[in-house]
Amino acid sequence: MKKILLVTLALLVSLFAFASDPNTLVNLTIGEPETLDGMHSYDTASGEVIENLYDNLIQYNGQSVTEFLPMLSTEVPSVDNGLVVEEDGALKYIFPIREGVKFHSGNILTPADVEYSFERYILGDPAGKAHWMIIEALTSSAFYTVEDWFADYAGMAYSDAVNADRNPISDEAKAKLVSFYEEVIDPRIEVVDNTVVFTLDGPFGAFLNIVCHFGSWGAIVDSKLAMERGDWDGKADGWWKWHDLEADEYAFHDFGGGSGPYKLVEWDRAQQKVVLERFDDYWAGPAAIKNVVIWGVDEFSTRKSMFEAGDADIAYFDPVYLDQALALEAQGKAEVTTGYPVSSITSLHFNWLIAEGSEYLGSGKLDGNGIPREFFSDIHVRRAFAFCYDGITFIDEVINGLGKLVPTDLPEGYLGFDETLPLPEFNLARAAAEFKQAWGGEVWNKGFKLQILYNTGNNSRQTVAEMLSYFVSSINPKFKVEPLGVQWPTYLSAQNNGFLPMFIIGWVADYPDPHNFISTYYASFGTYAGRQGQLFREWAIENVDDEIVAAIKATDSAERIKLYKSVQEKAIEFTLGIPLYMPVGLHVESPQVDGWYPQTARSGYYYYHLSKSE
Amino acid sequence: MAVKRKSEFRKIMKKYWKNGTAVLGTCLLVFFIIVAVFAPQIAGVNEMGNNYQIPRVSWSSKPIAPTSEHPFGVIGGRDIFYGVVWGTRTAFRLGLIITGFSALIGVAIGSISAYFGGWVDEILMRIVDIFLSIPFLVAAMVMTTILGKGLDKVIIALIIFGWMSTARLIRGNILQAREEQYVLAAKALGQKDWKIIMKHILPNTIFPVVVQMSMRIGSYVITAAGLSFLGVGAEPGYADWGTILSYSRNWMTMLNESWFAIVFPGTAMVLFVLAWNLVGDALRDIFDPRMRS
Amino acid sequence: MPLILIGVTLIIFSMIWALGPDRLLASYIKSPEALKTPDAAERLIKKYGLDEPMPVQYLKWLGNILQGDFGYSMVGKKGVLPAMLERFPYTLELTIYAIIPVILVAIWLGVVSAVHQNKFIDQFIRVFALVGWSLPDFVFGLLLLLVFYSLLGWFPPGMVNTQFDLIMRSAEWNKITSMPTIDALLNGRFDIFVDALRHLILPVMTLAYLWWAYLLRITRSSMLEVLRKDYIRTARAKGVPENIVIQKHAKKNAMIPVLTVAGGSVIGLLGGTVFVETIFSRVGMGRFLADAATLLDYWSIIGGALFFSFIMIVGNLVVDVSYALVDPRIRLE
Amino acid sequence: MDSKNALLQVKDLRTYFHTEDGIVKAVDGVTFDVYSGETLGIVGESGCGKSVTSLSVMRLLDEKGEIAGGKIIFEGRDVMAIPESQMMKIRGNDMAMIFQEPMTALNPVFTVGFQIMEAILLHQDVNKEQARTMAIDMLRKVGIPEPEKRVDEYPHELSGGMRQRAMIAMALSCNPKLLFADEPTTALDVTIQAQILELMKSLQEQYGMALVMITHDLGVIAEMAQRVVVMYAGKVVEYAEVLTLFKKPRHPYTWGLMNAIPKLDEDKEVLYNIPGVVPDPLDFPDGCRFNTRCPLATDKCRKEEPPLVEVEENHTSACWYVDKLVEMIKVSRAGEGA
Repeated sequence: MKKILLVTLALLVSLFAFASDPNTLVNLTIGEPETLDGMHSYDTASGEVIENLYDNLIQYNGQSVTEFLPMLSTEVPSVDNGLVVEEDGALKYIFPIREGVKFHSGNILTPADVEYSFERYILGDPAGKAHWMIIEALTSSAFYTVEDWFADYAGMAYSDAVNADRNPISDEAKAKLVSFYEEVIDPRIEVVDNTVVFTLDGPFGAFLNIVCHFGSWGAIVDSKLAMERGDWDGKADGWWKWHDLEADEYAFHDFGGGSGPYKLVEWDRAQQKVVLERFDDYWAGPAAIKNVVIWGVDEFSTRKSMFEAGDADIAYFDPVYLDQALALEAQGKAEVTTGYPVSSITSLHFNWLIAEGSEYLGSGKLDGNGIPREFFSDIHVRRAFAFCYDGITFIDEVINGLGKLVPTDLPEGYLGFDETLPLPEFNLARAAAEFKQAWGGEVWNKGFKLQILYNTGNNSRQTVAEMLSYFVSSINPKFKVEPLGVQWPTYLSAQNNGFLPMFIIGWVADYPDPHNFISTYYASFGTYAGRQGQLFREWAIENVDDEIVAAIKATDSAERIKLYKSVQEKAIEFTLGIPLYMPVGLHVESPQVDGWYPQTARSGYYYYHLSKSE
Repeated sequence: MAVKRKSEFRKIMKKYWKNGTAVLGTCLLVFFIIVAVFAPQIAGVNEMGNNYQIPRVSWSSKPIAPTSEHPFGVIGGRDIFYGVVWGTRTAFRLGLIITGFSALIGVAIGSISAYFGGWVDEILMRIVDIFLSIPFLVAAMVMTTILGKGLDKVIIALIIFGWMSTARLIRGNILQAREEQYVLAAKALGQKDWKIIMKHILPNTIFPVVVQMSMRIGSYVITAAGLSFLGVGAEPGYADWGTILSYSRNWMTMLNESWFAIVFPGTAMVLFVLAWNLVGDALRDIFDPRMRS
Repeated sequence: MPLILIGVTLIIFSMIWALGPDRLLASYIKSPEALKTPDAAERLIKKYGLDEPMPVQYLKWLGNILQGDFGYSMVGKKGVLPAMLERFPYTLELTIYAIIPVILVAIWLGVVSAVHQNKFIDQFIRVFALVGWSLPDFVFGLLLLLVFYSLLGWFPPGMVNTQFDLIMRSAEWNKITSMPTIDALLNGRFDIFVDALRHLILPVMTLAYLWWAYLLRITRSSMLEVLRKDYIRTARAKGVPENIVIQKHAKKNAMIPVLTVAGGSVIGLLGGTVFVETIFSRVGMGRFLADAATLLDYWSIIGGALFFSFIMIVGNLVVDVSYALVDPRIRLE
Repeated sequence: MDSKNALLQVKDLRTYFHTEDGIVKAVDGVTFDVYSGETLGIVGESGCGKSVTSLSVMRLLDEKGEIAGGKIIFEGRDVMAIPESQMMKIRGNDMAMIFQEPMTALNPVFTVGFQIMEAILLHQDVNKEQARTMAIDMLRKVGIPEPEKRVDEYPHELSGGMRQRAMIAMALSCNPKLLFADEPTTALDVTIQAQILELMKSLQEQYGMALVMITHDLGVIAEMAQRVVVMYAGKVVEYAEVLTLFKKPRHPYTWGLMNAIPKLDEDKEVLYNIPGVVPDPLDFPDGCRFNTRCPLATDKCRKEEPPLVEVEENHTSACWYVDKLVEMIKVSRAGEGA
């Protein structure tokens, strides 16, 4: 018995250490894709797979996010080359489509595929997904969802036109639905000869960024295959049957339908693995690496061990564990790149009018045991809190220097970024001075009590909350700020209901344009406006909304820079929030991997650029 | 009679003290009780507020090796010594409250079920089956989401899903005891049902429950640590051994820099669980008549 | 049995719906950044009927179940039923392999401990087992990973080596049971079998360790009881050598209570898989359920709970059958 | 009889148990002989050390028990000096034992046949087939109907009487020279008791083995034994041939036991019983151990332990007041006669 055991053990051990295979690249990451169809994709894990499986019309030039190169379109439209044309205030973008491009299925890509792809996304438009971008661009910010667009056209709510079983409620509704497609959607994206023409209601500065490669919402799909697989048939009659379905009800949820450099072998959702194989007929030539395995390994120690043992070529390291990556680099087991920009901002904003019913305000009165709902509408309170954030220590100690202080919620490198603007300052004396002025001195005399929520599991947000709590409380013993960790569902609920006195939140760019950050954080119609309360909205409408709208419509860069600078100056003056930090990248690869470079618009890795030496 | 009980008790104690592992367990427990009682004197208090919140000594979450100021080192910005010492209180609170309340519920349901039998028994036992069939982790996770994060919520969740085995145990024991002479006699004398349960049956069936409880106190500390690992345990920074161990989770591959974050809370936990189990084992050996020779 | 299943689902349903639509939204929006369109929250609540009353939801769900539709799993990224079916073989494989050392070691040590009651070896085994039992499983698992993978490089995490993994995804591979070790043998690939086994060792050790201390104690006390029985004396009086008395006459009887407990702990064993599956980057039901619970992916939670209850019922059945195999007295009933 | 020819000689046997509460002197100086072919009865209430005596002889004491003194000689060999490996061959083969409770004494998870065959296979050079045939034969001999069928049944499928028959079959399967029967009929009802005793008697004659009948029931002794040892609290209090004992009991304990036998011709409603219980073996009284229950006890009895002395040939007793007892018996018997 013992002998058998020993022999088995020896056998098992003797078989270890397979030589690393230069044809196979293993990327250890966290999480896994939600879907492989551009329809539901709005997360980086899905985006990473889709950008390798699909091509877009155009692509970025190397690390730049402002210069474009052709992809499936043989040219990048511009006013100069005559492919951007203005007609009665509308703007037409003309994309000449590359000929002879093959999909993985063997089908040849045609301009009709491009038209189908975009119309499918717009009509599908699942709740909470990415297609608001293209709708906003096409309609000059008039609409964000196809349902609203339809409601505006038909004069009836979408839910009054289509019932829960996805059938039109009346003949009248059906006629409206059909004509909505024929009259509104279809003409927006039209095939003309060998080109596809997009018609925008007006100038939209970020349009090319939105359709550019790495954006899964602009991925061109194989329309024949889609129809074969039961997706939208391309017809006006019945498009609503494919509107807002569940992710797995779309054709390419777990099936490759693109023309990109890699084709899908298997998406093993149980093992959290996506296995890709080189597409040998890729129009720009086959990729260097034959097999790619994208593997979600959520446990950090496991991920690191596997990378260290040479069982993986790329591994995700959280900034907190930079030291561990550097230790591997010192042993020659890794190459670490840090400091490149990643198009993201983490900041803290205040709620100027906390919704009624919030449990996080203590007594709800300024009596030393709570705060009134309008607490943060006083600029001195906001300023005082901002002076209590020790950004330099935070960046050095908590995120190991993998971040930068920025003046506002606009990342470095973006149009309108201005390094002459003042950075957040840590100054407890000034904080005390501001507190003394706040609420006519009542804050200082009576003190207050509130809770800062963070969703547990996020170390940086927790530390920010603790840091503010620590320094605010240290100014005056009557100030009580309690950090409170809650689970994500509770946090989400509190956030949606406007219960949070202040919130720490990040924003990852959808497309690399300042509009995506400025409007999100500062506009009264921005994504985060609701969480900052009605009083903030009123302020924004009065002070910044006009400039933000003007900036996205402006075509001239200098004009846009001027407008964005003005908005940012107001954001600083009124202390709309504390721009906590701008994360910078951390990339860890094995020394055998070559060809990687940072690109802020990309999700994860684009394996076409990579190669592996023996 | 009283004299006899006393000598019986003395005999039991004599037996108990002769059992080497039992003595070891008791000594460990006494040690932990002392640490728990004198936690403020041993490790100080948190001047910023709640004593069960380990004070932050560094904004960085990196492990810092033991120094004279932080004898067990620092991880996650928290002083491990403070966490281990105050964590003793947490461990007792956790273990005693959970076992206490779940035993109460279990005893109540088990005795009602066994004594009345019939449809009462049928319904209660089906309820036990249903609760047993709900995967504990799911129950605990959903419960903590409903109730909110925090150790007290974990305790509630563990009580709600921890009483069933006691109920079954007590029911089985009572069913046996019900046939015993003294119960039949009491019944024949026309005593009330609840009186019979309280006076005659429970005292004779409670010992296995006590033994079971003493063994489970330790294991609840581990369960709570597991929940911390899954992100539904105590709030971050809480003075709890499992929480500190969770901090060390991502530094485990660098043991030379983080060993103290595993060794100190880990040892405390092992010894605590060990102590209860040793005591429980000894109690069982003494009280379980089948184990007597 | 249907009563239990309905009871289980009702309890879980009520728990989940007690959360309210705002919090249930979390299964569709996974981070603060994910809620990018302003009206998405209301649209999602309406789309998934999160604001409907609990009984309506429950009846709807029951109706769907009867048609074989368990709902969409946000964790599995596919239907709940197929998502569970693709995970189950892995958990089953892990559990089967884990049960072997548990039974061998725990029962062996339990018997040794009982035979030498209160002697040094007994105390040693008990304390040793307790020390193991007292360490949280995730610490134990991570330490194993550290020693046997990071330091020694012997037993990697995952299911199989990447090269083999690619072979197992190719067209010529016959996926029969979805359990790597068994499929490898059925495909005649001994090398893959050995590799899969290599990947199984640490998870199996971790999982087994969770239970062997427990089973050991039960075996010990059961053995102690049996060793005092008259029939053991009878066997000795017949002149049966002591080791046969213990291994044959006593052990078979002692296994009866052990079986009860072992059967009951199957569900616990499955629960323990969540740590093992996370740490060793494996796939299975434990992690599925834990992920679902974290995300409040309610269709997965309910599906998983149903599944576990079902497994428990099957487990009890298996215990009953093995009872009959061990204990001839059961057959009469 | 000459003890040199005895099959088994037990001399001044002392068996002590080391418990957590102290030393239990379960057997404290017991002497008797057993001769081939005869039946020796050992009688006494439970807790008197009868069973421990037989277990000591077979060396089946558990780890806490220890033979603290005395000699056991079986077929001229010192049993205590026989190595365990040899002892195993003697048990079941030369010495066998039948226990009181047939349900618990048979292993519930093995068939009756298996349990009999096991003994045969251990001690005789036969194969499984032969052993099975022998087992069936044995079952037939002990009067089990349809032995071919019963051999494959489990203990729980047999009635109590059948089980005891199976036990006997098992004990006799290797034709032992000495059989201990420890309360073989106590757990059975009266008619079955008689059958089993009858069976044992006839088998004893058939096989010519020596039988040590251990019981608390003097009725059984009267039926079966030729000579009787009366034990109380770990000691022999009286020894005599069976007729002598019944006619002339010379120890108050024996007399007490005899009065506890229900007699068919008696119309007394309540039986006479010895008051009190056997004393706690941890805490035997000083002097005569029976003094706590003895109607004749005096201070002397409470201080000095009476030696076992010969009251007549082949009849010994350990009592200070044999004469007084004789008086008492006379009075009592006279009363009965009237």
